[in-house]
Amino acid sequence: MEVKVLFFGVLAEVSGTYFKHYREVKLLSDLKHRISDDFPEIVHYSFRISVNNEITDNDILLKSGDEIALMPPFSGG
Amino acid sequence: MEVKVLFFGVLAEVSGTYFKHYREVKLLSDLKHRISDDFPEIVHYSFRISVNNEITDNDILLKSGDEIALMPPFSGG
Amino acid sequence: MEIRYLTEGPVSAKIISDFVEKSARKTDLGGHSIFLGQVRADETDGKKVRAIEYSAYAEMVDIEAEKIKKFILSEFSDVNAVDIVHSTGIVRAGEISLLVFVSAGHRHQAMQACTRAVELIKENLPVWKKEIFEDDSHHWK
Amino acid sequence: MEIRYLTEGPVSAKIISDFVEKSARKTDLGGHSIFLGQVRADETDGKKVRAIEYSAYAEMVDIEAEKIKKFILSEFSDVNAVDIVHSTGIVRAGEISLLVFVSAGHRHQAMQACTRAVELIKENLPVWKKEIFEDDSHHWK
Repeated sequence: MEVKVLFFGVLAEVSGTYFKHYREVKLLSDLKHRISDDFPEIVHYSFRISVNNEITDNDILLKSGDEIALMPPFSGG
Repeated sequence: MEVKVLFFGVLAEVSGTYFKHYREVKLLSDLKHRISDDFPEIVHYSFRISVNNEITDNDILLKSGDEIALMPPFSGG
Repeated sequence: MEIRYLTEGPVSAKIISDFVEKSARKTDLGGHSIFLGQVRADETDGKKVRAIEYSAYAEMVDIEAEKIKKFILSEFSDVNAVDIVHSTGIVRAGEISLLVFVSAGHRHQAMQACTRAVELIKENLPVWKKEIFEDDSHHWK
Repeated sequence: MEIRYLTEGPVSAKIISDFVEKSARKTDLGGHSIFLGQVRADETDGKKVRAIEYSAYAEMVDIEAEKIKKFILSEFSDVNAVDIVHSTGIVRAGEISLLVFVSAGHRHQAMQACTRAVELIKENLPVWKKEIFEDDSHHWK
């Protein structure tokens, strides 16, 4: 199984990428750990997480094809 | 001395004219009487009066060249 | 663009876009709030409005619109520009009869000031409307 | 006109006037309230913003903008239409980056609903701005 992680706003700059695929990851909490292992600087930024376009604070069981986005505070307008 | 009276909105229709000159009239109250003598129907309508673009409720001493407007409630927009 | 406050006939798309383009050159502005009043085909006693004929005390409109402008600019410190255009004469249903265009540094004051300006226009501009129905009869509002 | 919610570059005068012309055909509408957000040449530490680069989570923008539209239409019974256009990519100082266009039977709801829609857009649209200064350095907002 594989999920896709998107980096937005300043996080794309900090991580140096717009997206990255992760394989064999069960829970959202596991995924978060793997992301911060790969990109340790992002912990200094505040952001929310969406799974398939829904913002969530809960730990979630991930399934193949899920799209997870790391979103700093919105600043549109 | 002569003043000019303007009729606006429905009052132009009721009086049948957009304006009328009046001569030798001292006070605004005298003018009002002369107007309602000439156009008795206008008493059935509510309106405010301006003298030289200033709305007034007071009796005023008129002078030559004054412009008096009879204005029904505004309905612009 | 030499319209002050009154324009003969509807407020055209051209007038509106001229205001948009004019404002869009100022780099200290963050928001524009625009209100467009449009003639509705209201029904009264089964008769439909096909147009409104506006009449105005033009000289006093200029004086009052100027007062509204000054009031808004003094009341809302962030507001940089207030423009007002009102129709006289015939405006058909579906056409625009009023444009209020308020520009400010930030969005809040732009929107608040625009709302306030529209209220003041309704209360204070010496303009009258005559509804003209499809059968050519009319009704003063 | 096939813009949904995002447009590449500034919201052009053409886009704005297309919306005006489109709305001006409906004879049951009495008022349109329009908000235009514009890029300001703000100064930070003596450096002036020359442009903003907007990035967006396009798929989620569509979902969230659709929610805002539905919310406004259900909350304001007199509102007939809500249109939203936000820029992505580069928008220079003095150019428009956001259009909100609300049409209603009467002015009050048009203006209230437009204000509300702008707030909801600011809170809920997944869009990010990067200020680009005259010396090409940048700052994330």
